Amino acid sequence: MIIQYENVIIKTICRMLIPFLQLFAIYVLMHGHYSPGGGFQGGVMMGASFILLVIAYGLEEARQRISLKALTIYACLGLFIYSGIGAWALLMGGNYLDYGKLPFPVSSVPAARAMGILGIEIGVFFSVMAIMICIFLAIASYDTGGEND
Amino acid sequence: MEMVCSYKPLLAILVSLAASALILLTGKRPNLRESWTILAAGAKFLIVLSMAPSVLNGQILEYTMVTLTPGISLQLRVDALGLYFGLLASGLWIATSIYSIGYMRGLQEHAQTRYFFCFAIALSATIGVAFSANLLTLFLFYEILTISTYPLVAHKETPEALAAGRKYLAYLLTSAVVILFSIAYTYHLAGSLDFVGGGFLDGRGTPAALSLLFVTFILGFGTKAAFMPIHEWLPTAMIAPTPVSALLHAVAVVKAGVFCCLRVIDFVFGPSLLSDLNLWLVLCYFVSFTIIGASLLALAQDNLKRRLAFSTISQLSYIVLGAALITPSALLGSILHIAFHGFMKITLFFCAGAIFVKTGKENISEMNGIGRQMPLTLGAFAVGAIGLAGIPPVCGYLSKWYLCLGSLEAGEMIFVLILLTSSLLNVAYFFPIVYRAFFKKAEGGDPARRAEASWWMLAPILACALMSIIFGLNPDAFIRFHQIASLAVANILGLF
Amino acid sequence: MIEYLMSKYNYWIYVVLMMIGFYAMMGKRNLVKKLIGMNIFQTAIILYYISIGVKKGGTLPVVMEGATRAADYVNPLPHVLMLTAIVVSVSTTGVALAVLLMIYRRYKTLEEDEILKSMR
Amino acid sequence: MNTPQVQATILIILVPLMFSYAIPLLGWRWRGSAFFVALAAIGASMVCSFILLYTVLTQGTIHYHLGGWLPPWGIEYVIDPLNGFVGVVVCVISFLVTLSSKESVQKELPDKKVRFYTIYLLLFTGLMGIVVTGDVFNLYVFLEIASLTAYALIAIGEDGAPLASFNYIIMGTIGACFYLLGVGYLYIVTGSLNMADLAKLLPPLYHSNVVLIALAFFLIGTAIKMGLFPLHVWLPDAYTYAPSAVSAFIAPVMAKVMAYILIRVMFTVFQPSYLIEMVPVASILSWVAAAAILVGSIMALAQKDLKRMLAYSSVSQIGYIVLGVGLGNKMGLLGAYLHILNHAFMKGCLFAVAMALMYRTGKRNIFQLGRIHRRMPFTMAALVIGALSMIGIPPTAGFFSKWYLILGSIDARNWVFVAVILISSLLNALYFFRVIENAYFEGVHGHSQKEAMDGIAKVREEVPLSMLIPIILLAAGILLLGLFNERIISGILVFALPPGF
Repeated sequence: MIIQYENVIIKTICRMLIPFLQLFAIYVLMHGHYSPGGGFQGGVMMGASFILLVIAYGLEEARQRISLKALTIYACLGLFIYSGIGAWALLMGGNYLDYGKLPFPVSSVPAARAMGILGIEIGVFFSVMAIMICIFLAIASYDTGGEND
Repeated sequence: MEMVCSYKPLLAILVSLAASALILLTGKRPNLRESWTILAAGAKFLIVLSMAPSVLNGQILEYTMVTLTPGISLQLRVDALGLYFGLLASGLWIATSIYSIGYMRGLQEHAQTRYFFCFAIALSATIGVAFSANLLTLFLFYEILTISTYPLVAHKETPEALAAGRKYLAYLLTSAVVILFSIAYTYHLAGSLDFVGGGFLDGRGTPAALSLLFVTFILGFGTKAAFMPIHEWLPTAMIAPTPVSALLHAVAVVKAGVFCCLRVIDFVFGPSLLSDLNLWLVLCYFVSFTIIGASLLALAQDNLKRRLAFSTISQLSYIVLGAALITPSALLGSILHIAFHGFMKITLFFCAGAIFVKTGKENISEMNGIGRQMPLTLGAFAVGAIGLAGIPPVCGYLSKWYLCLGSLEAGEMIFVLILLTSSLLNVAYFFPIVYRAFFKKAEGGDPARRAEASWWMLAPILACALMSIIFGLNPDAFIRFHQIASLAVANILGLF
Repeated sequence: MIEYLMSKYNYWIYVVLMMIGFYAMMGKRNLVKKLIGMNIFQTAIILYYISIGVKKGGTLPVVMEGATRAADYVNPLPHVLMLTAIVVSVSTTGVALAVLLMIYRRYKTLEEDEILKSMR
Repeated sequence: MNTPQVQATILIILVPLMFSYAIPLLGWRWRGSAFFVALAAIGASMVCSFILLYTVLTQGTIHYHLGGWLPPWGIEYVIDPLNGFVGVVVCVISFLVTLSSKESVQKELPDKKVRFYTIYLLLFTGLMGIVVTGDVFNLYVFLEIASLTAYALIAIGEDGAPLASFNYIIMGTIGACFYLLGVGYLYIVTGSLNMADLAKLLPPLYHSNVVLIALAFFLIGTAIKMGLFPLHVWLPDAYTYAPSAVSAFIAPVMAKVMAYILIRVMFTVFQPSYLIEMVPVASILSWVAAAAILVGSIMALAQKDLKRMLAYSSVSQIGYIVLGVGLGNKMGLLGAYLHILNHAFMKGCLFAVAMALMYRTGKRNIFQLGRIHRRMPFTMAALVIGALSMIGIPPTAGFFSKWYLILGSIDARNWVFVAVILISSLLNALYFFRVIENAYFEGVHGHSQKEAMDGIAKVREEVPLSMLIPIILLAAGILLLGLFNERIISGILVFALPPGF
């Protein structure tokens, strides 16, 4: 479905754009817990950067860079970070997701909460990124019989 | 009245359930399988019998299992009436088990394991019906009885048999639904479902509501008791193997229906409430119609088992008539008739089965001269016929005597007339068979040789016929039916 | 009357959008159009939620200099809720697209009538 | 209350959630592990659910504050006897059905096992989330998790599955959106999303039309999700075409959880007095339910496909539950609660039997069963028990829920409902005995009896033990639940009644 265009402009611009996109995605992620933004938004941007890569360079090229297997692992990893931090709070004697109880090297409970939510956002970031790319690849690779991979 | 907690009622039910499990497990080895049946039948009878002395001493045996719904337990209680029915059903099961072996093997029937399995379950359920302490327990066993009998009715698996099975279910499940409604409504009105001698519904509802309730109860249980015009399933179900017709459709199932009617009349509504509501007379007329109508229809049947079925329908209504008359003698007659009719009718059915196994004949018109071939069988048949017509010394006359006496006590001459007419009709539809069998020549020459059915079948036939005569001479013989029945009447009327 | 309608214009817009979506879901025979209708439907609800968080004169729900009262900020909660709802709607669309692909592979069409014909 | 048992509230969701992501990771290496991981997770949840129910019954309602934030600001999970009970039902049924699904999945979806169990476990997570949450919006999120995974699971079925799934997506999304709208309207008038808080804030607002609209959206939304007639159109296709293991899981569990939402919204968020006295919602619901009972049964009668028949029967059984809820009296509500449990067992058993039939014979047409009991005696015995329970023959479980519903209808003086329940059990008898007759008797026409005995292979081809044992346990459960229903009623369910009953 995705036809590879031999278009230098698009390729070049993408090559320039993608690193900045990704950097911005990480910025959005890291500021999510006290300003607009967060793991989901950052994850979508990160995912979009890869989607851009697919559009510019075609499926084959993109697949060489990121495999479905890796994406699955990223998605699961994100979920594990998320639920792991929550469960960690359980182990520390708090309720689920009670970051205040987590032993971060910070002085106050609100600061610990901020650290906790950042961890959560990172988990969400990975998952959302991976899932976005997965959905795109699965639908885009319709012609190539992508159902079974 | 003394309540005693006892495991025996539960044991009586479980013994045949256990047998049914063993039957399934040993289905591949017929001899072992059938010995379980006989063992269970014997054990069951002994267990029930062992309860008789304490019941006669005025005790009531009770066993409470789990609570089914707030205030109502799965409870077994052996009072005189329950014991009476339990004795009858378990006693005749012994005869039927032996007979079944002869019959099923004689015909090389298929699926015998299923047959014996369902039979054992049906008997458990029958005893459960007999020993139920409240309406919900009763209904539980009643439904198990219905369902476990279905495979027996459809046993032959021919299209007709399957149709008969469907009809059976259609009638009985519909009636079950009506009963369920009645029970739920009773619970709503009274908050209790426990049987109490003399009834517990008095003053629990408006007369209109109670009358409606009575009608739904009688319609519901009356389907199993095959009242006309809701009797049609019974003649159709005669397609089942003969032992099934004999025990279940002459004794256990239909009598369970009648027994339930008795429970409702005497232990839920109670005689005084019924006479207050004037329902008894309505019921009397209703069942009288069945008595006469079924007898007339029986005249028209050529198939022997169908004729017997219609006779059963008519005789069952005797019992309910007696209960509805609510005088002491009538009640006694009605309860006695449960057992006596059982013995006589099972003899007749056994004979019909023996004739079928030996000669393959089912229709009366083909039975010319068959008495010379099978004199013992047909002799037993004659005994049963005499009994049902109410001629001494076979036991039928006794119960009929009490019923007539009861009608006179109630001041309703018309029911005496009905009973007598029905006796005449009995003569009219049974004696021609006996006449044909013994005095008419068979077509195509006389098979001079005697050819009785195997002893597996003959022994139960003769035993049942003999018992009918003995009970006619001494109703208290062996298992003291008369005494238990009198006690049951006393329970109901509160004559202590 | 006009004033009444205008004062609640956010509700009217969402209702109209929702009905457009509803019509597409129920009335259209093409499965993709149905899917688009579904998206419109969901978006209408998101719009509705966002609009109920608005306050006249309120500003971004991020602590700012000079805005000290609660009335100075719009209600952030509906927005947060809708963030979740958007995720849900994206995933629903994803699943629906995947299912549509399966349908297309199997029947080579996305017209409901033709699919039903070929199933028979 | 801050005892360790309370943490079971979160573990009941957390364990299946984490394990569902462990499945694909482990699945890369060991494909066979997927099933065991899923089973272990559901087993762990089941243990948690038992702990929770016990704790609730002994120590009272559990309030669990996620992240330590107090309600109404934070999300609160609340376990009271009602959802403690529903949680146990869902967990037990899921565990048994999952156990039985092993071979069937192996056969029907051999190359999708890993993904199947991932999604399967997520579905379970969603359902458990719905059960434990005490926050209306959080409930929406879990509702969508459960629905999305269910769409996906249904879509991987046989021929008509994708289209059935797509229709389900459309209908389900409408349902979920309506639910969301209901939440929105309540939020407008109260500013709260916590159920207990809403229950406190709403009564002074009962005269408001906004509240009424919100209730209407809630009811229609959940009615679509649970397949209440006339909004059931997605249900038969979805249950029929889904892989056998999926329909065996979704049919008994999912509709029950959706019915739980209905009960939760009606009796916790709103108050019985509002529903019964101020607006006639309860009685409207019960009339719709009565129609559902009859229409479901009649439609079931017309089906040849076993699974489709069971699906329509589900439509009618959901009607029973809603009828009990709508009656709005003690007996009716007890009947509805009990039917949630009983129907879960019955449908679980019957769909598991359908799965076993598919596994052995590949056939679902009830007229082609032909004496299947010789090949699969135990499975067919379970079918009979399940069928008898559906008909309502004592002492099976189905009888007792019917009994309470009838008592409830009589208490409400509504004879039409009594008649509907009774007629429906007759209709049930009609279509279930058709199956039983075909499974036990058919196929000997034209043979002599002797021939019939020898001719039909008496080979016993029971399904594998991993499938058979759960089926037998479910069937035994039906009988035991029937006999011991009063223990459940007086031990658990009377505490689950809303205040004032």
